[in-house]
Amino acid sequence: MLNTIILITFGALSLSLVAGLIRLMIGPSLPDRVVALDLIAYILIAFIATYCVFTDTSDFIDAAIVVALIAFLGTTAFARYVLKAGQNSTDDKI
Amino acid sequence: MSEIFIAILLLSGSFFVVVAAIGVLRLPDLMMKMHASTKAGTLGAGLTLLAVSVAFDEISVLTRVIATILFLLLTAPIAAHLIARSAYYVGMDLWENTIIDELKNERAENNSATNGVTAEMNSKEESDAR
Amino acid sequence: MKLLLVNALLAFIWAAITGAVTLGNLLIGFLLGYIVLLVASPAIDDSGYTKRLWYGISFIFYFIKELFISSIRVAIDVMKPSFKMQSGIIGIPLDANTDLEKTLLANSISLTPGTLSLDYSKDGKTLYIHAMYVDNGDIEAVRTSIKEGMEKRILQITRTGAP
Amino acid sequence: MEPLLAIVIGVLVALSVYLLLRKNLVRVVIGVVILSNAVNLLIFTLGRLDRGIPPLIAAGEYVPTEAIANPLPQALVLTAIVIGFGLFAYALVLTYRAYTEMGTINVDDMRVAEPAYKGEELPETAVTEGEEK
Amino acid sequence: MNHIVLYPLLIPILTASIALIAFNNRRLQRWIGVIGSALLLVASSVLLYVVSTDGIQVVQPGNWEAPFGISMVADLFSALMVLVTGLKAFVVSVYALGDMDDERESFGYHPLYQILIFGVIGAFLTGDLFNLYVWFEVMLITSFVLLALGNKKSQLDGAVKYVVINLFSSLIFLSGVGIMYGITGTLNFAAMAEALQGTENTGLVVTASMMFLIAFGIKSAVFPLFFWLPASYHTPPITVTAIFGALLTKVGVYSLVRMFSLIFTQDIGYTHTILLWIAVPTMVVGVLGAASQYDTRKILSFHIVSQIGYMIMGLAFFTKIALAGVIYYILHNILAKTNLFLVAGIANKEVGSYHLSRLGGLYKTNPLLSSLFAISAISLAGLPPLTGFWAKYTVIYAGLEVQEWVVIGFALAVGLMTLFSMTKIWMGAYWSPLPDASRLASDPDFKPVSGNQKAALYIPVAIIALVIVVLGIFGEPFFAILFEAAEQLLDPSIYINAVLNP
Amino acid sequence: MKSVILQTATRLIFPLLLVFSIFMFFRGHNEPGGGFIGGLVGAAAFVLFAIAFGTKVTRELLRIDPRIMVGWGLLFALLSGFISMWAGDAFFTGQWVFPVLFGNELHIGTPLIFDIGVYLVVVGFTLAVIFALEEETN
Amino acid sequence: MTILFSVLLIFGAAFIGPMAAKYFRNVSGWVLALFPLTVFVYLLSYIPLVSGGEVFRESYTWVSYLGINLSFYLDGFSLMFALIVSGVGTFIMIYGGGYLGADPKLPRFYFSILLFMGSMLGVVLADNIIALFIFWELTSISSYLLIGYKHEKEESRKSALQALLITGSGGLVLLAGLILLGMMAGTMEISEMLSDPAVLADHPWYLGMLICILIGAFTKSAQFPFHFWLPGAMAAPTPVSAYLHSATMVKAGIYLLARLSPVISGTVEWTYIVTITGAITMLISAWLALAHTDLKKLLAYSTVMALGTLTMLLGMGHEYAVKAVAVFILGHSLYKGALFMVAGTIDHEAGTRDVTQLGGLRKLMPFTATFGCIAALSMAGIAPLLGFIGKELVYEAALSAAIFPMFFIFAAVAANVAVVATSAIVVLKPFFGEFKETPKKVHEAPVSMWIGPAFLSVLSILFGVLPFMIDGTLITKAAASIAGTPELVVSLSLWHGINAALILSVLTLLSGIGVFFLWDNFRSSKVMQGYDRVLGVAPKNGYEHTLNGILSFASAQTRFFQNGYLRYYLLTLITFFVVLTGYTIVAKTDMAMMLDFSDIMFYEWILAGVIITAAFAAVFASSGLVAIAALGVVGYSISLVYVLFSAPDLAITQVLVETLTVILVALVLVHIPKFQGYTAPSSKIRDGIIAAGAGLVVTLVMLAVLTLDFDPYMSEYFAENSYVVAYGRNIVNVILVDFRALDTFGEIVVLGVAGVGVYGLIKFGRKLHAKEGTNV
Ligand code: NA
Ligand code: NA
Repeated sequence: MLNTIILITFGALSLSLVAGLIRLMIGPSLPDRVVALDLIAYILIAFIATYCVFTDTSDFIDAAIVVALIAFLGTTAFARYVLKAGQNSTDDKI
Repeated sequence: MSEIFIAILLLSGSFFVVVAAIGVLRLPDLMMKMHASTKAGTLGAGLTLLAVSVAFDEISVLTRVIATILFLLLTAPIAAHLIARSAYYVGMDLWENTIIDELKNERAENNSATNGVTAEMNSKEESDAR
Repeated sequence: MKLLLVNALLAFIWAAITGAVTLGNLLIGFLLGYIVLLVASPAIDDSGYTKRLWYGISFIFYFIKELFISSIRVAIDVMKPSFKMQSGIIGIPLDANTDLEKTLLANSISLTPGTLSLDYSKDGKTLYIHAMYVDNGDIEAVRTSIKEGMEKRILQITRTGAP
Repeated sequence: MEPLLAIVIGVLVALSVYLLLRKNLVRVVIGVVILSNAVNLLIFTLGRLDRGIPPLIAAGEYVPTEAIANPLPQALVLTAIVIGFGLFAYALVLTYRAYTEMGTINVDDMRVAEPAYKGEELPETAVTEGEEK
Repeated sequence: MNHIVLYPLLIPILTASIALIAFNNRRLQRWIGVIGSALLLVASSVLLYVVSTDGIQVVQPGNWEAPFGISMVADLFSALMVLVTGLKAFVVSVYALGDMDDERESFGYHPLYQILIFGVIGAFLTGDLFNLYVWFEVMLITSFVLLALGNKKSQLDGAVKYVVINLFSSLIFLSGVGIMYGITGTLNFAAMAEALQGTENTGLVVTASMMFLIAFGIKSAVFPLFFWLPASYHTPPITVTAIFGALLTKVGVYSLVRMFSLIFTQDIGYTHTILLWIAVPTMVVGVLGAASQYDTRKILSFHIVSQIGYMIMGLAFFTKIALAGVIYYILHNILAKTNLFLVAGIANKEVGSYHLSRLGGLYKTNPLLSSLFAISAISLAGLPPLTGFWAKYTVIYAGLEVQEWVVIGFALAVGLMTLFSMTKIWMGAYWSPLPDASRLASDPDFKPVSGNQKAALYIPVAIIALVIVVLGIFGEPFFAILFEAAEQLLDPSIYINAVLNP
Repeated sequence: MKSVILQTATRLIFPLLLVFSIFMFFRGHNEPGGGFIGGLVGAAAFVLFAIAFGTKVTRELLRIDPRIMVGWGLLFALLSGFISMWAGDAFFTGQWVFPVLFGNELHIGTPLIFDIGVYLVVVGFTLAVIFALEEETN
Repeated sequence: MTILFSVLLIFGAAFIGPMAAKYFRNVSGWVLALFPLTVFVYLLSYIPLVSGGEVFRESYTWVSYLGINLSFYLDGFSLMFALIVSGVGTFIMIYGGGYLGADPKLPRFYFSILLFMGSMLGVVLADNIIALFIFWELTSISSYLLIGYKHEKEESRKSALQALLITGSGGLVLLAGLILLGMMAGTMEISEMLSDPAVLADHPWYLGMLICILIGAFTKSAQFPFHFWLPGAMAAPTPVSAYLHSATMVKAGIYLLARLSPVISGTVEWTYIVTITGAITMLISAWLALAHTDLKKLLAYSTVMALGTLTMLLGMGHEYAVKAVAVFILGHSLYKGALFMVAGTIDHEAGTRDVTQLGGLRKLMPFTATFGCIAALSMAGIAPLLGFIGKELVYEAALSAAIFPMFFIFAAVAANVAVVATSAIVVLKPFFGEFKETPKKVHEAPVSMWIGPAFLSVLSILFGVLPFMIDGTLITKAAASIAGTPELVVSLSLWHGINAALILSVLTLLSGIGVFFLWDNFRSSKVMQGYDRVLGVAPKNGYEHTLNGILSFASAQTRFFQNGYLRYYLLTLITFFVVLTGYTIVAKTDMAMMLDFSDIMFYEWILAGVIITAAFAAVFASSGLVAIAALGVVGYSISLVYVLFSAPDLAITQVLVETLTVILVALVLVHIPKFQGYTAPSSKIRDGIIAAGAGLVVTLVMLAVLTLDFDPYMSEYFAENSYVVAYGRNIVNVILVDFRALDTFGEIVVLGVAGVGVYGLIKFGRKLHAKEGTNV
């Protein structure tokens, strides 16, 4: 029974991943894509967690912790980019 | 017994993740996508993590799961805040049903200096050479 | 003194994540925490930080419930074929005044039903949020629900707990 | 899973090669990153794959009590990831610096070290840049 | 415990680490660098001595037996390469005292230099394929940094091409490593060679060997993979060019020789024929490139390519004498090429240019420099009785022995063109009068070389010139080592036994 | 990026990341983690701090030039090898001591010193790069 | 004292020479002449022994592994040559000291000429053919320095280069020829080849070897069509020409042919090629001389004529021919050395060498004139000088030629007619007739400049009148060596009775005098001008065109390959990779592929799809940031792959690195604008095809490798020892910090350097711009 549930979970997570990917690809704006990336980080955590249950191995949980801690740094960087690029846009660049 | 718990946690967790994903895919503007992603995403990930702690029933796993959830709760809103704030200031289009914008003065101030990027952020077809 | 508390807290976190709450491990954690503080102490705002962290943590659990509610509402809306809600960006005048209070508030708002913190006003007295559901166009209702719901709770917790 | 990954890797290689052939140096660098990922996967895959048995020795045991995944490729890939990251960081900043100095990220326009011969101009008269006193 | 194999490796990295910590003290860094290089020279000499008297030396860092740990192996070929690296490292580090500017020093020139040497020596000594990859990367990143250090436009332009192409190359290398591991289950050269001895899957191994051919071919700048070299080598300060130009490509050649003598010997008729096909255009295109240049650094850079062709040619012949010739060629080329770059650097300091149209008069004003150039140039051009002649003689002899007439015909013609380009520099910079002599007088930045700087610049060049002359005239003991080295290369069982059955 | 929210949160997350980094570092020998992962998490802590507060403050916090940190890291890693040499073993041969602390037998050996070197280099590298780029941006 | 020492003595002198120039100033030439003189005298002491039939061999191991010894061989022929080299060399030192006395470059002259002399001595004395070759090449190098002595002048530099390239190219071919010879003969020692001649003519390599050696010899000895470099080399100062082009360098080719002729001659190929080349050279160049008025050019072409004669004789190879060679070599060295010195003296004193500008100098420089005339008489082949005997022998040889005797007789006579005229021109024009004003006021030259001509011309008379002085000793043994028949005896005399040769000589003399008187008109005639253009100038132009052609080809091909476009560099590289690896796998393997997709979970398919799709998104993204966001997805997905296949450490590392990558790119892209401009669609298709090829190759190789059984014995060892010996439960980490710590060490070095490098890239630029006051 649990195995089926887990497979359903995997299916749901995979679909979510695809949805996130679609958003990432169609954008249209950069922040839209960043949100998609952020979402994918959550999916990743959920996926890893489910996989721990699936394989009865808890060693992957650390990977989930790292994603939780680190992924937002990437988002922060993007946010900064969005802002900085805005501020710099009056520089006379090519 | 615990299997049922695990099943419920997994199903509900993946449900919220799916919700977040659909939200990101379907909702009309950036702000609203972020509502979906941040809340449902955090919740979904958190629930599946809890499933792990139930499945293993070890203190070391439990503490790590809790730590992960704490980290998520700490970081998710900040990420959302930063993205929303940045996108807003460079002129992100809001949904047509947005009935009020009390921050628009500051945004306009900021915007006068960021025309170029505004266009870039909103353009549907940004392209440079490949 | 406050740093000592922080140090103890770090030792506890160490024990928690290593998964072995033994005396030895706590001592190692304390030692490590001390080293971390040595490095990090200039980073830590020395104003009642430690106690508030405790409140913060307990506060987070409160929000898990809120998180559920908000997520379910989003879930329902997301499934609907078309979107009928109205949204808006609304300024909330603040009673909260310390950085911690404000941040707690902002983050809580971001994690709860249909609201997302955007920015503070320049004087730091107003928090602008994006609200997904401005039901019936009633902006004041949103404002009130935040002030009465979220902010009040936070201030209750932080200020009651403060020395 | 190995054959599927072989195909994925092939596609990644193809895509990265395509990027390497672009004019935009940023894209070229991204191509290097993708290629680097593909090669890491290649090593990992050719070390043969196993699901759910990380190469860890359980507490209290001296040797793994059950089958474990092949640890060596993991160590190799880890080293390769790190090295690749260091090289990537350098290449990226080089791209940036090349842009600020030469005013372009179009590799076709980067002709300082190898100036184009203009018409019939003899190479003898093309005094090179970069001489030091 | 026999540590001698590791000393040449540990000395430069220890030097570099200390220099890194002394980041803010340029003077200290300088002397740390020179002392480190001097120690390296001593250690590498001792290593060659030990290897030539006691046979192949193997050390297993971490004390994990081969093939499980990484083997560090010094056979004669490696030890010779290490020694010439040590010599070169020392000489160039002295030269740098007179050439390197304060600014570059303060951005880490000295530790970087030591790390580059560290990487090169690691590549020569390792007996493990993945470890070789690591050494290549150490060299690569260090060369990136040294190449661009200074941020001149031309440097950056050159560096872009250098970096991208070399990154591509190391990724092919890494894929090859993965594939070889996938085939043999090991990374140790000796174990791999042993595993492949009875393999039925020759075709797949040959396919993998092509990846190494390309990866190392790019590093050693063979046709049609050499473009990065002339695109970049003329851009950094001459000390850096000298380190690169003479040494780095040779690591590629070293690796080709190692792989295609120890591991990829299943289908010599195929692999070594391809090597030969690559060798000829490499020689020709390189030398023609040199003939078309007027900047001394570019001339010399193209020559690197051309000369690599000779080495690959020797490898392709794959006889004992040919391999002895290849080793000789590599060693000779490192010395002669280093010196020519260093001399070009002095010429630039003396008359302010690298370009033949702005150089001149050095024969009249600077007989010492002229002789030093002449020695190196004659050697490079393969004229007797200096090292270049013996190198060329040996590979040509080998080629005639295996009756590769056409190839030898090309090799000879290329020899003539090499001579031509050397005379071009000689005539342009030494014989022809200095054009526009007033330019220097009116240039406020121009400072004639004098005093300590003069010593720092000339002594290293003189040392190498002396080595070239002495090796050329008294070659017998040297050839004894070369032939033994070639014997070791031709009989992989010597290497395999030394590593796997110590 | 001046955001009060980010800065306040960073004050919280920064020590957490540091603790987590040390945690990942120490357990690396027995469970996923190690010098590289630990170092990257540690560096991430400083990166976050630099993003929130700027590099000037962060450099002061770090107190040591990242490049010099790299030098120390290399030296530490080398030291582990030299200890083996002094002990008469091949370079990098693990040398172990087994002190008993509160009833636990600890394994302390040169590979740990080596891993400290890895940790320092990783932090030094990441920060050298990020700080320099950050300063370029501001 | 040994032979080696005599060679080393001269080389040693080369290094002393420059010092001597400074120390002894005006008499330095005299002092340095003592070195060759010593050698000369020493070699003289061998004459009795060599005449008695002895040969001397001296050998020192040089590079035994290559069969190369520093060995010397002294028999009649090499002794004769060595005596010429050292004897003429003695006078050249004296003459050079006088001629260049005031020149600041005199020290370099001494160095180069003595280096040359030592090398030449080495060539003629060497026994080992590779040792010989080494000395041979040294003559090329030193003559390059000598010809380019007046290097400030572009013409000198060009001539020097021309000489070097011609002789150098020949030298390279020669090297191949000598190696082949050594392989065929089984020895590198000439003496061994001579004493135990292997039959080489039937060897399949014979013709190739022969042609290689002949090209070497012909280029060195200025045989047609390589003859043009020698007159060009007259840009050298006269002492150099006097030495190199009379007695020494150009004769090296002759020496080599003669030396090896017992070993390699005697075949039809040899006879035809060598004889005809020599005859053509002889004939053409003898008449080319008459197109010039420059004394040195006149002498130069007559030298080429002499070289052609010698070559022709060597090709014939019969008894008369070898005798003629021996005598002619000696005779020519004596008179040509003297005449070059005389020509130099005239130039030195009068400031011009143009015979039409000179006249009546005999009174002003009586010694020079006298010795010049004697030498010219010998050159013209007038009795009783040695030149006469030589010419008689040439005619005798031509008369008994095995092939085309009439042609050779005609050629010899016709060439000698021109030589007679040339001899007359070079002395009669300057010394006789009306006195003409010259750029400089003429005085008799100092003794240093006429003592050489004096000795050499006197010897021409002496040997002519008293041929027994040489014939029983040197000439006989020399000729015997060339013929390879020790029993050969040469007996020379002025008078052989009235025979065909004598009649031809008289005919030659008369015709030659006739040509001399017609010369002024004849020289400027269209026929002569055209002749010079076709046979004198055209080969030189041919050389120049070839050189320029090669250079423009070089330039074009370099522009083609090294075109400065990174994209094309990469395109070439990748195409090469695809073709080579692709071809190999198709041609060399049975294309067995592992294609079992059965065990794949559905989410793994999806994950693979996500990776590919995200990668496509990264590739075709509209901006760098979008690409990097997509790249982030690729990275995260790959980390999931690592999770799925049991690699937690990898997964964590991948996530960390991916995130830092994103941060770095964001930090950098802030500064970089969007990039305008598009690649043409056609090249996109091309790139796409190549890219697909690369991907396909990698996949095919992987699938092939996956068919093999994998032996995980390494990993088993790690698993067994990880905790027990290395006290770690995380095997991957133990590999990293213990089993393969060296890799990890290298890895952190890479990181450290990258950190230092990035810092330098950013900050160095800052400093630079701050200094220049510019902004980025
Ligand atoms: Na070279
Ligand atoms: Na010039």
